[in-house]
Amino acid sequence: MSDTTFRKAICAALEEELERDERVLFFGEDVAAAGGVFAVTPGLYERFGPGRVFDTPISELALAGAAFGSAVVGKRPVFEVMFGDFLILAMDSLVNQAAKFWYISNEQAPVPLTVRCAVGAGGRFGAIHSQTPTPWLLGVPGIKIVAPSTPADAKGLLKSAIRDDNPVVVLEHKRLYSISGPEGDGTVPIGEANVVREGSDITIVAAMRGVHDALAAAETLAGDGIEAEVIDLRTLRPIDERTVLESVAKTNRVVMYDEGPELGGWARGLLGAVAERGLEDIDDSWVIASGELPIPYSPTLEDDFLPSAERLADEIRARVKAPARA
Amino acid sequence: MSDTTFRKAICAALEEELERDERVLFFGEDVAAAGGVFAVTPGLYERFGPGRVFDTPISELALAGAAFGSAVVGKRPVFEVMFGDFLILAMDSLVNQAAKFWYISNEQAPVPLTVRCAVGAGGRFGAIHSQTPTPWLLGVPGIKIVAPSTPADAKGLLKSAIRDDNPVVVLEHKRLYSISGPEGDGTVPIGEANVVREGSDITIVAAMRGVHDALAAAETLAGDGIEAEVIDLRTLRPIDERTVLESVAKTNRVVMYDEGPELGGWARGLLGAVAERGLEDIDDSWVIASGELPIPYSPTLEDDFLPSAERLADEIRARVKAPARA
Amino acid sequence: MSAVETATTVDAVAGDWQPTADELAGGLRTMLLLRRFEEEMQRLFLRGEIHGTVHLYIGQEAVSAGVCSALEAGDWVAATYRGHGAALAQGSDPEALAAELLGRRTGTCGGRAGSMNIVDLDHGLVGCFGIVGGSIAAATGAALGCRGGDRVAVAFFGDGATNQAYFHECLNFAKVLELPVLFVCENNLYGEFTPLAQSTAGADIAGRARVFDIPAARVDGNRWEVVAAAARAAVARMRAGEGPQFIEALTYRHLGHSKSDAGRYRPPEEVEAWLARDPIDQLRATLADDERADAIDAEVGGELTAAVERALAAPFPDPAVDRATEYAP
Amino acid sequence: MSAVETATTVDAVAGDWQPTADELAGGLRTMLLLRRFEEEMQRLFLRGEIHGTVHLYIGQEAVSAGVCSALEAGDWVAATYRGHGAALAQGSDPEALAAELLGRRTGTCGGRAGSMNIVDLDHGLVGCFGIVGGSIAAATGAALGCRGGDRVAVAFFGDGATNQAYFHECLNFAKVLELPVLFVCENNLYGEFTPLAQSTAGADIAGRARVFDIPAARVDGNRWEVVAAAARAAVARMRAGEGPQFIEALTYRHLGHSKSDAGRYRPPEEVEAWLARDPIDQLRATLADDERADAIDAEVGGELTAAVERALAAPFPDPAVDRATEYAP
Ligand SMILES: Cc1ncc(C[n+]2csc(CCOP(=O)(O)OP(=O)(O)O)c2C)c(N)n1
Ligand SMILES: Cc1ncc(C[n+]2csc(CCOP(=O)(O)OP(=O)(O)O)c2C)c(N)n1
Ligand SMILES: [Mg+2]
Ligand SMILES: [Mg+2]
Repeated sequence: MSDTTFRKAICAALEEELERDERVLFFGEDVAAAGGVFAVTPGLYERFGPGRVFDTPISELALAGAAFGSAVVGKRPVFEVMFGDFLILAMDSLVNQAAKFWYISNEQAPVPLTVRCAVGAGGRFGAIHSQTPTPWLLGVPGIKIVAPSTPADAKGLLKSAIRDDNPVVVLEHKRLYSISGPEGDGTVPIGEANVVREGSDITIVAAMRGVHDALAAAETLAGDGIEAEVIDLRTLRPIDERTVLESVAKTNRVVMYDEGPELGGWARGLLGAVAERGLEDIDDSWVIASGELPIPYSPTLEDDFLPSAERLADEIRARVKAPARA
Repeated sequence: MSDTTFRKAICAALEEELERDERVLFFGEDVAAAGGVFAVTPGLYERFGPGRVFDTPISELALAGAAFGSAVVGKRPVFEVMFGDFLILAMDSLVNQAAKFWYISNEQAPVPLTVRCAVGAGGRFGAIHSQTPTPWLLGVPGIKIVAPSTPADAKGLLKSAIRDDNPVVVLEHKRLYSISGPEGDGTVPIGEANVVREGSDITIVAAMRGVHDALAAAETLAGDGIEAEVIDLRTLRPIDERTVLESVAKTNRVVMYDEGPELGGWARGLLGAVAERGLEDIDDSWVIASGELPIPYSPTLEDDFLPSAERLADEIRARVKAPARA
Repeated sequence: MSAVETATTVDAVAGDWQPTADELAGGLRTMLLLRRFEEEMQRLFLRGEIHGTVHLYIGQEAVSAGVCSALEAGDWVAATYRGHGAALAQGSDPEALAAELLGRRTGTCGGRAGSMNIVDLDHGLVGCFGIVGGSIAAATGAALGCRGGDRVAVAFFGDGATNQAYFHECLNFAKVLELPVLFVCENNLYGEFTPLAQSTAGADIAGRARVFDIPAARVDGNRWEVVAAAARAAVARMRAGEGPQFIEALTYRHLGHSKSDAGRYRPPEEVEAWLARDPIDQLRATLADDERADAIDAEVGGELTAAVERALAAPFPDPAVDRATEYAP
Repeated sequence: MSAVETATTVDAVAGDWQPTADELAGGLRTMLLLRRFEEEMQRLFLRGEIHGTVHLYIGQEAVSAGVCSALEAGDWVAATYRGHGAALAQGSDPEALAAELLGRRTGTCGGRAGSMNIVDLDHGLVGCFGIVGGSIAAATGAALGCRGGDRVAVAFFGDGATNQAYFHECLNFAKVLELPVLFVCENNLYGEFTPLAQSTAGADIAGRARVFDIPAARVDGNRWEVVAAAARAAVARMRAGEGPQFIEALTYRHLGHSKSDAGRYRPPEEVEAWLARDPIDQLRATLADDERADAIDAEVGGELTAAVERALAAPFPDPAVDRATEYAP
């Protein structure tokens, strides 16, 4: 398969699933006629028409509610919330309706609903257009959260999300839309992390853009004789603890690397899971995340606020060289 | 000071703060003329009048927005969201407005806003009237979350919340409203955990109703010769890691006990923090939380779903008797 | 103008449906089923058999009985925490419903949901929604699922819900997409303890729909045949592709908001005036066949007593056996 | 009816304010300040000096310039991500504003906020809000803070925002409490790339306020003196304790929605017709004193050039020195 971009891979996934299953709908603000503000979905409206692909009012709560209700009666809605920051307006329907329905209905019907949103900082969009909604949704049983780092995973995970019978939130990091890579040609299973680099000295766990930082740091560290194993989580709920535990059992050191915040983010909780299930394997473990602040606008502040490949490499170098725990 | 109930302690805190500072406002759905659906706030409307204490439409988002705007211009609003489950409708204003203002305004003004809500399961209220909103808010920099377990803390923390210059969410566990205890006569500092029972064999960390379970389990365990130290967190954001770390340094074992869920809750994240900062002190560590499901209605299901003092005692007994890690 | 006067000076109803005696009797049967069921549930609640809280529908029966009489199999209904009426009007099994409230394994949702969150897809009930306004979204979504076919969806909700985010966003959304959804506001003049006029600016609920160009009728919600006629007209327009419709049904709950509420915030004269307009009494009067009415009442009562007995005899769910999964497979 | 026709067949404005020549000149000065500032920012954006995105206000100046001319010190304004106009109309320092957009330490918010999130309390700006509809809540809250005094609050927001939860809940809330808040909808006929009629059922924005019993005027938002008169009348009613007021100001953004939008979804004739109704040209015509107008323009331009130069010379914040704290002490 030839290379494609992250945004094109997403569009291809939507196109293929709309084609494959006529129950699939796709809607959102300016996604149809205009093709999306991040230019991710051009052509779908022209191809599938307004009955399947349509623009909506600026009403995130109604979007989520309409998706929920249509899913319960048999559609497979996919809707876009332009920036992940706005997902918070839709949360009641996601959390109190979609996530609970399967269980409280006594499994009368599933809720096959997918939300896509652009997330993440580093684009100088300021505090209200740069957040990643993971912390708000991580503690919601019934929801799945996927977080791809490559075009192939973006495509494969979105396809899996659309075919999944549960509400799935698909996080698309803004600073990945333009990256290139193989397109991939199938689904990617939800809930399975990916060891993207093998190593024996430390495990770096990351997601989305963080995976690229982790790989860059691992390259640098290799020059210093430190071999880092890099795990791309790919799904944040449910979280693939097993792959992480297996890696830590081998490397005995782990750093969770996330865009942040630390308190309430996936990174600390995953470290807690490792402490619960793999305590005897850990010689050293920590979290690198952002500061506990809203995301700043000014380039100097935002760059300092976010964790970086450099900081990751530096901290690992300092700690792995230090004497290991007795 | 004489004994009072949890609900009366809350009302006393509101009354004293309304009396003390005329910038304080109190509003919510049926909190004024009717005195609140949990009968927590009778008499305040009669005493302070409709300019200070008033009923509102069923519009959680507007309530939070109105609190935010009034706080920025100098009021100290307190509003009630009847059940914590409904807070999710108000989250955009809390998260994208109130929590960010102090920082992004470059500290032009604080946002002294307080939200009170009834939380927690065990009352047979079903999946949408039993949640605790902690997971949704734990990862929001700028917000404080307090979670009292006694009448004195309920009063003292609510008074601190109202005097605090930041948005504070006050969680009131439904199954604590009727408990009795000393009233207390001052504020209780936000951000400080409380060692409510000393012990040397294991640390149990809990909050709200869980503290009562932890104390009950500790009593049982004392009969078996196991001395548990019990920490009442009292504040969930910011979280008092120091008190927990000091205790674990002494006991070398820790269990985080929470109504759940596990993934995304405070318990796992706090364990992660202990693994980061106190790894060498831990011989054993785990989390007891609820199942990863919506909260069931039927008494048999709900009782099984929630963690209990018995389960806590049983697990500790089984693990502490087991040979300690080499 | 008093609340009762308001309720009786409503809009003329679009639609000229004239029910037959059998249809009237059918309506009466449904309403009696709802009434007797709720009376049983109240007793069970007071006996401590039903847990948590319960919101009774007594007094409002004409609304869901009337509206659901206009629906067909395949249509969808979304209701509120005060939803037993809508469930039964849709044909949900009273025994299973009682068992659900009792927390039993044989309940509509296996005891998992409880009174406020009932779902019964087999009877077209998308769900009862504990969040005020949530039903509006669920029905809007169900209608999105029906677009292009000839099925329709109905949302029941209260007057207080018209101040919620869901109300506004979903009405606009439904009209923009011309979805076949009927919004039915059961205006019982109070949201919990707060009178309508104190929480609802303008107090013109039907007007809030009309400003979106959604046709809206304000009707006497205590007269089954009036509600049923309005619903038939609205449903016909939806099936003809005319998009969302709105009915504001003026009615009154005879009892408090929920279990613990004695309803002291309501003037006794007001309560009395509304009790005098009991929807069941009125439909009996229209039917003008006391013998038949009494027979229906006796039959419904007998069926219910038996159903409740069976529900009470059913086992509680066994958590070791109720193998719940977080996710659908 | 075309959009331009719509804009010119607006309601008669309540209030008979007749501006003096000096007042007209003052309005023109403000509008020119807004226009020239935005033109500078556009240049800086294209040069890569401003980061992220930027939403320009060019074409809509009469709205905030007109409304803010009716306010006094102590009154509050909440605006949107398209908020430079409101900030400047409130007297915010153009140099600091430019520095903020440039991400400099001397910015209105020290570079922390950026274009979409400006706050300037010293000039009565509660904030610019990046969430569509957020300004409505902030102003409603500020008005709650003003209750009982004689200060008022103003919310600016777009036509698209009238489909948001905030709009509906806050208008109702404000009317129920009779808060002194003026809701100003800048109806520029599009929300991003979507025309009003495709997203806004009924397309009657002022009607959405009237159904809450909030007095609403629909005015030509491209004529400063018309907006200013409507605002004066509304503010007077609020200061007299008459509760919330609403103005729908019909206007048009000359440029795309944000940085990357070339605005191709708008018919060229429509754009042309609106360019011909440029609010600055119109106010110049009313003032009928080209010499004075030119002098103002030159003065404003000179001031701005200097301000932007100083802003460009200012340092970026130094994260080691910008000692931010999560919480206010
Ligand atoms: C979002 C939300 N806020 C508050 C509540 C608590 N509550 C339950 S019922 C109710 C009153 C609703 O009034 P109305 O819509 O008129 O319906 P009614 O109960 O009269 O049938 C309230 C405030 C809730 N369930 N959901
Ligand atoms: C809650 C939310 N949804 C979506 C967006 C993205 N967005 C930014 S501006 C805009 C259009 C707003 O249109 P309108 O209210 O008419 O204001 P205008 O931009 O025309 O001034 C949208 C959809 C947002 N910022 N917030
Ligand atoms: Mg009501
Ligand atoms: Mg617009």
